[in-house]
Amino acid sequence: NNSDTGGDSGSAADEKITLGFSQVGAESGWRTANTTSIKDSAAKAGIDLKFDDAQGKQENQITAIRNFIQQKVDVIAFSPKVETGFETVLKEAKDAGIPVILTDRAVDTPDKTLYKTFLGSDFVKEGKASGDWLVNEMKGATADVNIVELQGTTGSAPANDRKKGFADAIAANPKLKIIASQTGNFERAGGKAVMEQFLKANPKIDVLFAHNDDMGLGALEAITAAGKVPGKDIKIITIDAVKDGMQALADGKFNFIAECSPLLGPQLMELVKKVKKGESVPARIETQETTFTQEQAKAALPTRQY
Amino acid sequence: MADTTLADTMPADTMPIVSMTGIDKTFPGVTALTGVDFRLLPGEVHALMGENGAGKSTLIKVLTGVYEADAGSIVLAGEPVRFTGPLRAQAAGISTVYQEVNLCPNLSVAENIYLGRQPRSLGRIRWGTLRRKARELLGRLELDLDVNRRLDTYSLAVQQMVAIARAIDLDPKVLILDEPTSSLDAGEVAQLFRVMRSLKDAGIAILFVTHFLDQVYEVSDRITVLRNGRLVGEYATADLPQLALVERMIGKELEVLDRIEEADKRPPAALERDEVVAQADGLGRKGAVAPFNLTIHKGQVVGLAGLLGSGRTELARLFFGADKADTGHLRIDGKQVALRTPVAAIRRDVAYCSENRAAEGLVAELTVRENIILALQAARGWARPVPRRRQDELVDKYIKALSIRPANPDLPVRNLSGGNQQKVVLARWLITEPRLLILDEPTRGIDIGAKAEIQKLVVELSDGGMAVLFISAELEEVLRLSHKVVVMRDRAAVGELTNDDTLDADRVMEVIASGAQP
Amino acid sequence: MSARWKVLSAHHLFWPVVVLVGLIVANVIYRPSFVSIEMRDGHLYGSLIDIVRLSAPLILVGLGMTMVIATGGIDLSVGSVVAISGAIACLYISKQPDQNAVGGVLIAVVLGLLVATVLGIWNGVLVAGIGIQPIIATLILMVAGRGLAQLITKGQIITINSSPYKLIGAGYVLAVPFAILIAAAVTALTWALTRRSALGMLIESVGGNAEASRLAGIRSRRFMLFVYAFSAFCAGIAGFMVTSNVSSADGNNAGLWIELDAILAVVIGGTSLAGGRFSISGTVLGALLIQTLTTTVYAMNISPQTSLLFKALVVIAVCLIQAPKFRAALGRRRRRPPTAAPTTDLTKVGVNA
Amino acid sequence: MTTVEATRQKPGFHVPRRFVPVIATAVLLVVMYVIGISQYQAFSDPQVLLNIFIDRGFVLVVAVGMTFVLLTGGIDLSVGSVVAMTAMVSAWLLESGSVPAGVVLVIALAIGPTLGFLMGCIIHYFEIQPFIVTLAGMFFARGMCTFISDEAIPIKNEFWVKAAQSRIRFGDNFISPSVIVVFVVVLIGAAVLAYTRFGRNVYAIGGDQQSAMLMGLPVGRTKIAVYTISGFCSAIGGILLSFYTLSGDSLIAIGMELDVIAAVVIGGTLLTGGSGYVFGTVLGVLVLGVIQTLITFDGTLNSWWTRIVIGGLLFAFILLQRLTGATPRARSAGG
Ligand SMILES: Nc1ncnc2c1ncn2[C@@H]1O[C@H](COP(=O)(O)OP(=O)(O)OP(=O)(O)O)[C@@H](O)[C@H]1O
Ligand SMILES: Nc1ncnc2c1ncn2[C@@H]1O[C@H](COP(=O)(O)OP(=O)(O)OP(=O)(O)O)[C@@H](O)[C@H]1O
Ligand SMILES: [Mg+2]
Ligand SMILES: [Mg+2]
Repeated sequence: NNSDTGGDSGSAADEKITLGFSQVGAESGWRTANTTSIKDSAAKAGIDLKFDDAQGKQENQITAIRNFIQQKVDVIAFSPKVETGFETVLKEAKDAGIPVILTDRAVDTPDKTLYKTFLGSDFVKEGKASGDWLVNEMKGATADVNIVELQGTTGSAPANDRKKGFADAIAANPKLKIIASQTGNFERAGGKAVMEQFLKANPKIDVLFAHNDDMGLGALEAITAAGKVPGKDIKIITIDAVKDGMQALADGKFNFIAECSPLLGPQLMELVKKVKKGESVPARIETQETTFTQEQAKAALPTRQY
Repeated sequence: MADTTLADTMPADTMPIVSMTGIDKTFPGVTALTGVDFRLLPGEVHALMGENGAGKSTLIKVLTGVYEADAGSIVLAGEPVRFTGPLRAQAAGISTVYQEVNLCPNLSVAENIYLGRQPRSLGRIRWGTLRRKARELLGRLELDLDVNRRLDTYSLAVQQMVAIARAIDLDPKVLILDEPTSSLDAGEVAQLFRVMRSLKDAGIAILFVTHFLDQVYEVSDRITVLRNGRLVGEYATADLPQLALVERMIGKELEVLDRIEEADKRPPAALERDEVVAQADGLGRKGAVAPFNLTIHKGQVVGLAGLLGSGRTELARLFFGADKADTGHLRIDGKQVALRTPVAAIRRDVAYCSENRAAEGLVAELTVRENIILALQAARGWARPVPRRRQDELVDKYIKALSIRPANPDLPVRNLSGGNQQKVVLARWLITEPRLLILDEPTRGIDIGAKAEIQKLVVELSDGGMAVLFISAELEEVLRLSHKVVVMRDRAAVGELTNDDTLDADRVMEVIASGAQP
Repeated sequence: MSARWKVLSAHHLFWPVVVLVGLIVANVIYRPSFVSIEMRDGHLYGSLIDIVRLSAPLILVGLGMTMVIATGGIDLSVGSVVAISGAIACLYISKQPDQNAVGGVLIAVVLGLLVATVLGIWNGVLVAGIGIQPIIATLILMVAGRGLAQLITKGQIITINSSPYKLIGAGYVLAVPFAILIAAAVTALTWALTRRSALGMLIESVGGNAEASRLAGIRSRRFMLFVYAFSAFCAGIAGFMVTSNVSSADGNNAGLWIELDAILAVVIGGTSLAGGRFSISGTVLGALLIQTLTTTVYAMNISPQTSLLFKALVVIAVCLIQAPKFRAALGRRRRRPPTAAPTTDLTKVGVNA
Repeated sequence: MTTVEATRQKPGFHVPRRFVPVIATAVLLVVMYVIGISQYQAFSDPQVLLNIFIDRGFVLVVAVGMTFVLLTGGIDLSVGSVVAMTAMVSAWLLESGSVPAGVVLVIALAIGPTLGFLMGCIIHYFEIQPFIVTLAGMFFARGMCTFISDEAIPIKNEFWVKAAQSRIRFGDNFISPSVIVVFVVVLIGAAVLAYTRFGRNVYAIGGDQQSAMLMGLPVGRTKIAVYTISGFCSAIGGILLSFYTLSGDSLIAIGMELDVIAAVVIGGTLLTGGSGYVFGTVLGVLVLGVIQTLITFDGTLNSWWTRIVIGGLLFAFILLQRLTGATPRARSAGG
């Protein structure tokens, strides 16, 4: 059935474009939304998508890209699991004349010709947006503001960058202090268990910064169980803006969410077509994303897709 | 306390090659050795005697560094030594065949013999040479084996011979054989003794453990007797009459020999008309036993005689459903049954006591009590545990009846000596009160007292109406107990002999040799 | 050393208990209120309560794992089963018009347990029926099961809002977290099932020597089938707890790596991976120890970067001091003068005392 | 049971029973490969197979080490973490720039065997179960990774880049230099197991450790050695991985131990020890590689179906292998 992906490389411009896409895995709802968006948009745009799930393994991603090259797809796109380690295979793609688009994360290489463009959000920026909101919110604080932080999976890029962005932003006000920071592995259960202990160890917690909505939602339960009022006694800032998070925000349980949108599909398909035609594209395209306060959340909630 | 007569037994000018003094060894809850002295001279065959659990194997393991002694000293060829493991002992020239066959089942016969000493050139094992040498060595022991085959495809007895071959080939100064003959047949024992004598003539000291008194007198020069972990004495074989030896081993007066006599009187063989318990009609299994007919009556003891590897075990397993028969039928109590699993056989009151107690008998982790009630419990199903009181009753009864030592039912069975473990397996089946009891080498590795005890038991059971299928490497024993002897050869039953007054060992041998009924 | 001390320290659970207590003491030194338990809104509240509550799923999975390991097997698929049963229950509840209806929740739970048990039987058939090595047989479900869980949740997190379901993992009955009560009940049940009947002994026999057990008339395969089913059943309950605790089912992360923790708990509790003897109390203790370790990391604010190192060190320490050989070596060093003279007397006293 | 088995062998020509698992795996692999070719044209390019070696070479190296461990009846769960730690340490040392590449190589290669040696000692001397000791080793090595740096560190060193990007070409096809290393490791591993006393001791211990001890074999030394070897293979694997990805990353190779164990077992090695071949392990890695390639070539599976299909193929494979009688019935008891 797949004989069309085989030998003949002299594809005319009007032929159906084949896109090889290597996804990191399906480790979170965010990632699944990302995958769905890409699949749906490919179908809509009439692009033949070869989708590969790397099961969270970088080596599988490299393998997949190599197989895409072997199959002579027209364009390769992938969400690198980490910034490093893709140079070799990208060179192979370049040698084979297949353009590459990065989504979600960049690749750390001095040779910028290895890929056409990078489409994705900026995790540092998300952390910074969260921090900035807090700095603004706590302008008038007279006493120390005690912040606890729920980190993502230790060593993962979003965790590192969000932590960094947030820390940079709150450095603006010395009263803002992170008194405890622990990983909750981006999971609700982790967020809850860690928050329970934060609450027991620290009598006064003013702010919770969670690296994603899910941990924030888990922590929410711990806070309620400890007899405190989330959103009031403890202000909660999270990142992602998935539906459940937005609901909590609209309900006044969260205070602020920096969006990290997984809906890259339409933008990606545009780029694929352009790249295939040989049109030039900007080297860096940021996903359209925003931040939400409680009021904005109420407004945006009804139209939320994921 | 020991009436050690060292001066008399030891030639004045020889220095012992091994001398152990004041050896103590305790295991949690058990004192295995207390202040044992032992001397082994170059160029002698020295028999180490004692009842089950007397401490023979433990003494050997202390000598070779498997266990560390709690106290005492060991001198080897004038040098004080303390081996930290069998490897060291082996390097110092002590080569041992332990009581439990200790080879690697997953490797070939040839490899087992040369493991750790493979012929090499430039560090590379030369497999061709290795196989050739193995064949030669086994040839010297008159064993015709495919040296390339995995060891575990051979019977225990063959494995035993392979272990001995390995030990001999190590070129030792001291050779230790812990019950090497327990699974060998007469021919092989003779062969082994020939080898032992030639080694002895070459000045090698041999320590030899056995429960066969005849063998002791046939081959040994001196005897050391242990009882309850203590030294009883050290004697020149020639100076110690059999009765005196037994007395010293058992510590009681001649009682036991009476018991043996008693067991010798078997009831008249007129049972063939009695009710049939099991009947095999052309029962067989390809590659294991040729189809055979055999009828076992109520209260009858049927003995299986034959050389090693003649298929006795295989035949027995078919009666128990341990292996599936592929030809013929089996009737039990007149009803035709297809035994696919042991469960089916047990349901019909058949019990099978395997010859291989380590692999097929005991569950080493479990206690003596649990091992004894295992089959009964399995038959009752998991939901109906044997009530504790009944357990105690049964277990106590058989610990006493079979004199299992130590008599502590809550000890892990792995801590028991070889012979006592054998008794535990036997007890397991006896409490199920089977109608047909299959005993495969039940007296292997059992001391003379217990052996008499078991023989007596078989007679009693058959008197009580139990049918018994009895396998033993000892022809004497088979003849003494059974009403009917089935002779096996080359995996086929070649003769059925009624054990009347005219039957003797020579007749049976004749059948085995000729392969036909006279 | 007194005789009583000797007896005590020879108990197979002695050292795990010591380490557990040690960990708690360390926490108390760091923060005295660690052991305090108070009533808040009519609930017991405190770090120790959290530890027991959070270890409930691990205890459950550990109980099943203990049975499997006792037969000489291993079950790597429990994590996936946790995810699947939780996902099924949450999916069913989320589809109900009234998520708070007790009937619906009960059906969800029964459904989840049913599927979990079927999965366990699948494992059992592979191991006992077909004869595949347990680690590989269960690896199949470990890999595919996560996929199934994601298939059920469509890769999303299913959030529910059902107070009866929430009771399982986060609710209280008589001021005590219900999860603790469930874990206690299942533990008691398991104990009764195995130790009041002959089941435990027969399982141990199968694990100790399968061939000997077969010849003794034990239907080993049935027991193997049972233990895998039981393991999955326990994992199923654990799945409800995990998902109920956060009122959501996460097909990817629920029960992730719980199999390793469970195996760890079983082994710390003194059950050998080679099969044979098993200890239920040991497993419960092992699970508590592991959860205490995790909570300690949170409570002491040990940095995420070093927490794995910390865990490695504690695990190895627990296992070392539990190992008879290690204690013997320590004892020898302490007692024996450097010139290794015969140690008769001391050792003998030690054994006889 | 044991006495019967031998008698099943008929006289005349037959494949030695011990080779059956490997042969069955090979046959099944060929079948799968043919299916791939019939479905996807591009699959027939020999480069597809070579790519499996390029992409899974480091897994194969680690699997060779694991084969040694499994043959003794042990298990090593630390391999994935040690691979990551080796790559991490190399990247970290290279990043500082002050340590020459050769020295980095030596240091990085020393870490794995050292850890393996320590684990082996604990396993042997204190008789703690390998599963637990190596699990602790896994935590430790993974912890060290994040301890060194919780961010991925790129490697820009010339030697590394060259090792990563140079290609050995023959005709239209190519391999990376790493593949040569992989083949060398495989050959050495196979030779050691088949032709040295040490190798045979490994089998003996797997067959019956108690017997091996009583036969006077150096059980302790051998056991410690296999964990050291496994550590060394993991270290080589780590270096190859650092060539492959030109970086050190604390989250890489998570769960790799299970892939490796699966590969070795599919290759016919028994987890209970005493039986198996390095060549089988090669086939096992190829099987996993072909499964992965087939799925990528298909390109229509979504994430969860990918997992289910991998599980299903694994099942089909093991089932076939089992039903063809290639692998003996698993012993339920460990001893
Ligand atoms: N590993 C052990 N742990 C505990 N007790 C043991 C152990 N090995 C032996 N014993 C005990 O030490 C005593 C001596 O046992 P040993 O094996 O030396 O007897 P034996 O003379 O060889 O008997 P047999 O003729 O039955 O082989 C027995 O009471 C036995 O139960
Ligand atoms: N001398 C021999 N040469 C080759 N194979 C042998 C020899 N002796 C025995 N065997 C093998 O041993 C096995 C027979 O064992 P089996 O258990 O049936 O014998 P048995 O009559 O019960 O003897 P025993 O119980 O005395 O060991 C067969 O596999 C047979 O091929
Ligand atoms: Mg003995
Ligand atoms: Mg026999």
